[in-house]
Amino acid sequence: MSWSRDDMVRRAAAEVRAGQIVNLGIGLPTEVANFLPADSDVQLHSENGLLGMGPFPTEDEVDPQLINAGKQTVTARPGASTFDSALSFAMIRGGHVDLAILGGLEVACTGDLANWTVPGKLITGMGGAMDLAAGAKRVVVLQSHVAKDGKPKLVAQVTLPATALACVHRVITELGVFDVGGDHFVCVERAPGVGEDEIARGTGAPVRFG
Amino acid sequence: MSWSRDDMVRRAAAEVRAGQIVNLGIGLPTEVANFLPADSDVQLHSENGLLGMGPFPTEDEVDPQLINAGKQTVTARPGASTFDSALSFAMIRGGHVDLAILGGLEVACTGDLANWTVPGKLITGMGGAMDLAAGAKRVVVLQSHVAKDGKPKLVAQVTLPATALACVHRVITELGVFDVGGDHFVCVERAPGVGEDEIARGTGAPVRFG
Amino acid sequence: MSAADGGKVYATVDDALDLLRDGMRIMSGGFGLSGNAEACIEAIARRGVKDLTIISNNCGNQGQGLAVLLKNRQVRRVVCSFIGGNPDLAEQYLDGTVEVELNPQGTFAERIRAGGAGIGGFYTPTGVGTVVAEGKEIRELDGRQHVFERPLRADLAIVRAAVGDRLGNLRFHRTSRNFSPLMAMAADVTVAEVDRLVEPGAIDPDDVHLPGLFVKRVVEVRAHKNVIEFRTTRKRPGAGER
Amino acid sequence: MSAADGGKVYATVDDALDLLRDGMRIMSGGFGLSGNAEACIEAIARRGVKDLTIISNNCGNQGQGLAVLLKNRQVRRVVCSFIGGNPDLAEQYLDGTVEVELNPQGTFAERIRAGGAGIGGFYTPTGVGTVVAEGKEIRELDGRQHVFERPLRADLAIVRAAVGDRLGNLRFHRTSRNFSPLMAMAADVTVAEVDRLVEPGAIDPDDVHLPGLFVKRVVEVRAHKNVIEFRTTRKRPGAGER
Repeated sequence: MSWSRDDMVRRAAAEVRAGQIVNLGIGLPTEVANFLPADSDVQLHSENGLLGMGPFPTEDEVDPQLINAGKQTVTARPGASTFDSALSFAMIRGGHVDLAILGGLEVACTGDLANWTVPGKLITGMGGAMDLAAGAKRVVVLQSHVAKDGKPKLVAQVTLPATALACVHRVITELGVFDVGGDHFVCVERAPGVGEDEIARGTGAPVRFG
Repeated sequence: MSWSRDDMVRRAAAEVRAGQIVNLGIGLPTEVANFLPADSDVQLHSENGLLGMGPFPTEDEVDPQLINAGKQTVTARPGASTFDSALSFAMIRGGHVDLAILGGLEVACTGDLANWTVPGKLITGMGGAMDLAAGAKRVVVLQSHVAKDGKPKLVAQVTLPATALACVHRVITELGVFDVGGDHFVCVERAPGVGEDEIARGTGAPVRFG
Repeated sequence: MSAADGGKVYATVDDALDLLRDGMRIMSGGFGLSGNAEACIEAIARRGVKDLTIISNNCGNQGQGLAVLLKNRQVRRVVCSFIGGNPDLAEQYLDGTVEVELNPQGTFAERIRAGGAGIGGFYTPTGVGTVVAEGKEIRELDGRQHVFERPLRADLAIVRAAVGDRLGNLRFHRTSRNFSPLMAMAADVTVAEVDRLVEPGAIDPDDVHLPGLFVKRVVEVRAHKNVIEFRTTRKRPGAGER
Repeated sequence: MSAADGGKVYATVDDALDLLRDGMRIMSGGFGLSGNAEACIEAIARRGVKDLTIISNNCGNQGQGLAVLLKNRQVRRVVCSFIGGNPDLAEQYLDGTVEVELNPQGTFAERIRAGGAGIGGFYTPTGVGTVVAEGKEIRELDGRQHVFERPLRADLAIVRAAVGDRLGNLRFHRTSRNFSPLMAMAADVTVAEVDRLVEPGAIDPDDVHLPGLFVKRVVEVRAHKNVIEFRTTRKRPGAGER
């Protein structure tokens, strides 16, 4: 039985180490915050200019000028700081963000990532995705193992426009946890009841099982 | 009769226009501040990270952590701001400083400036001189017309190591006020009693009198 | 206090924006609809100047903010990083009436900073191996590939700040700072609309976010819509933590 | 509160600087003797580590500050912008025991910022036609000559701040900010000595000068010499204005 969405998010939360600076991408990765201990000394970075992001506000805490990169209202934890976008991306590009957990469309076993656009679909722009993928010290991708049409999303080479090359360290899908290995993926964890065959069938690159 | 030091400084102060952002070099140029009206809306920029520099402090106002680029204790006027050195030099390099009044060793009629080092003498470093010379929107040099040995300091080509090329707009000496003209200087003002001959003799480049 | 007295304070945004003209390059601070110079944007819409180049992380959203200028067909070109949730821009981009130049957000911020700081260009690892690098110089530095990026400048920047003094010193509130200080550095003229106008000295020198020399015109604008794109909330603590 | 609890707060500068080793590249904030991390400098002198590269606008002055490390013969190389008024450095530079690399001050600041911001290099008009440009690439951009400059990084940065919290968030006092925030960004480890240590939240998010992620170790140091190089004063107003 493969992991549920919540299982995946919980597994992604387990990637976070004490004291780390973590950036959570828009969408599913944002939910990782819900699975961090309330007294965690992890600090969440939001690339629109906030370090020490807290949970969503209560109704009376809502501040229209305190938002995350997904434009959702958020709060600032004690010890938070605000800053301009040049400094915010200096943090990312300069390697000061320990971990970015991002969504993905395709991840290659070389670490190449495609997650910002699909040719033929309405273009939305890369926002901060390319900076995060290229700049974070460690990049973990949280995505489904295969596309809706069954096409593998863990591949030998990305077919969609790249976000950054050789940037991904680990991919978490509903089937398990996979590290990039150059010309293959290494399956470091399988979801309960998921067989090696099922993984191999759904993956567009060789998979080694550790 | 040529100008006194004070006359020269006063003449340099007349270069300052209302509302300008002005940086005064170390030494004689620093004294220009004494000749600006007390209610002036001019703002003095000190490259160590202060805009809106005020006069020297009274004894009880002295703050060891509030200094100018010459490491003298100063004050901050109402509306002053402090900032880091990257932003301070972004102001200079980015053309946000309207006027720099600097000391000089040699100025060429091409606008080239030498004011930071003399070969064979103890090296002190350029500090912010190269940035100010290259970055300020207008550069006025305040210096003696000739060196102690009588050698002209307004020249056709600088012989000392350059601070920046084609950067000086105007030179103020004890003999008068001179604009750079490419292959000549233009004397726009003579100190009282100073003749054209005296200026021509003391200048190492052609001088036109306006 | 007005332009007439040689100062920076203007009575209305329309006065402060008397310099608007067709074809201008305008930088606009804010992230999505948050922290926008709302009154300035409305004034630009009122004036109806055309063929504008808008340099802004987004170009409005959901038909609001800068998207009003798109609806009015005042925009020719948008330089930005993200255009999702902006049907007006999508439509005009697809029908070819508006050009869009997409930048990685960090590259976008750094290009604007470079424009304001007199930096002629810089190398960044962001964008290597992507469409962003197409046609640009690639250079290996310290064993890593970098893309060469050029500065961005504008004729005008419009920003919103929480507090401003008569000398143009600004403080921003929370995440509304974003691109605004950088844009103020990179534009020939910056107009700041401030929630509260104060006298010089009311902001301690150490508390200034953007020194006044970067701001040419200041207008007090007390009321803002403060549009929220996604109002996400949690229950009060005790009533079940999020 | 100590390193042992996984936090950033150390009891003494000696504890915080347990990572010192010969040959280190050390950035030191401050302008002349103002705003120096005095206690950290003393601790480096006590430890006696050698062959240091000091990256600092000056390298002490008048026998004080970082000049103590020069007196101790702990320094092999200095990267700086100004060395006037520093007889120790002049002497060791002339006798060839210390290398000196001079940078225009703005280029120096920008190189450090680039080091912290992941910028591989940048072009600046400062230094064109001077000794600074010798051996460096010159490139014309927008009709103006520029010099190519590379980032500066260090193993360790030592900075002094007025206030710091347990997460490393810092506030600086007046002109003591100078290079310190940039250096904190550009070093593998930054040790901040703070006049006053406070709890997280005591500094409002909008009032933080340097976000805590750039600071790995914090020590409260209440007493500083606060050396003044040129104590210039005026008479009290009324007793004759300067």
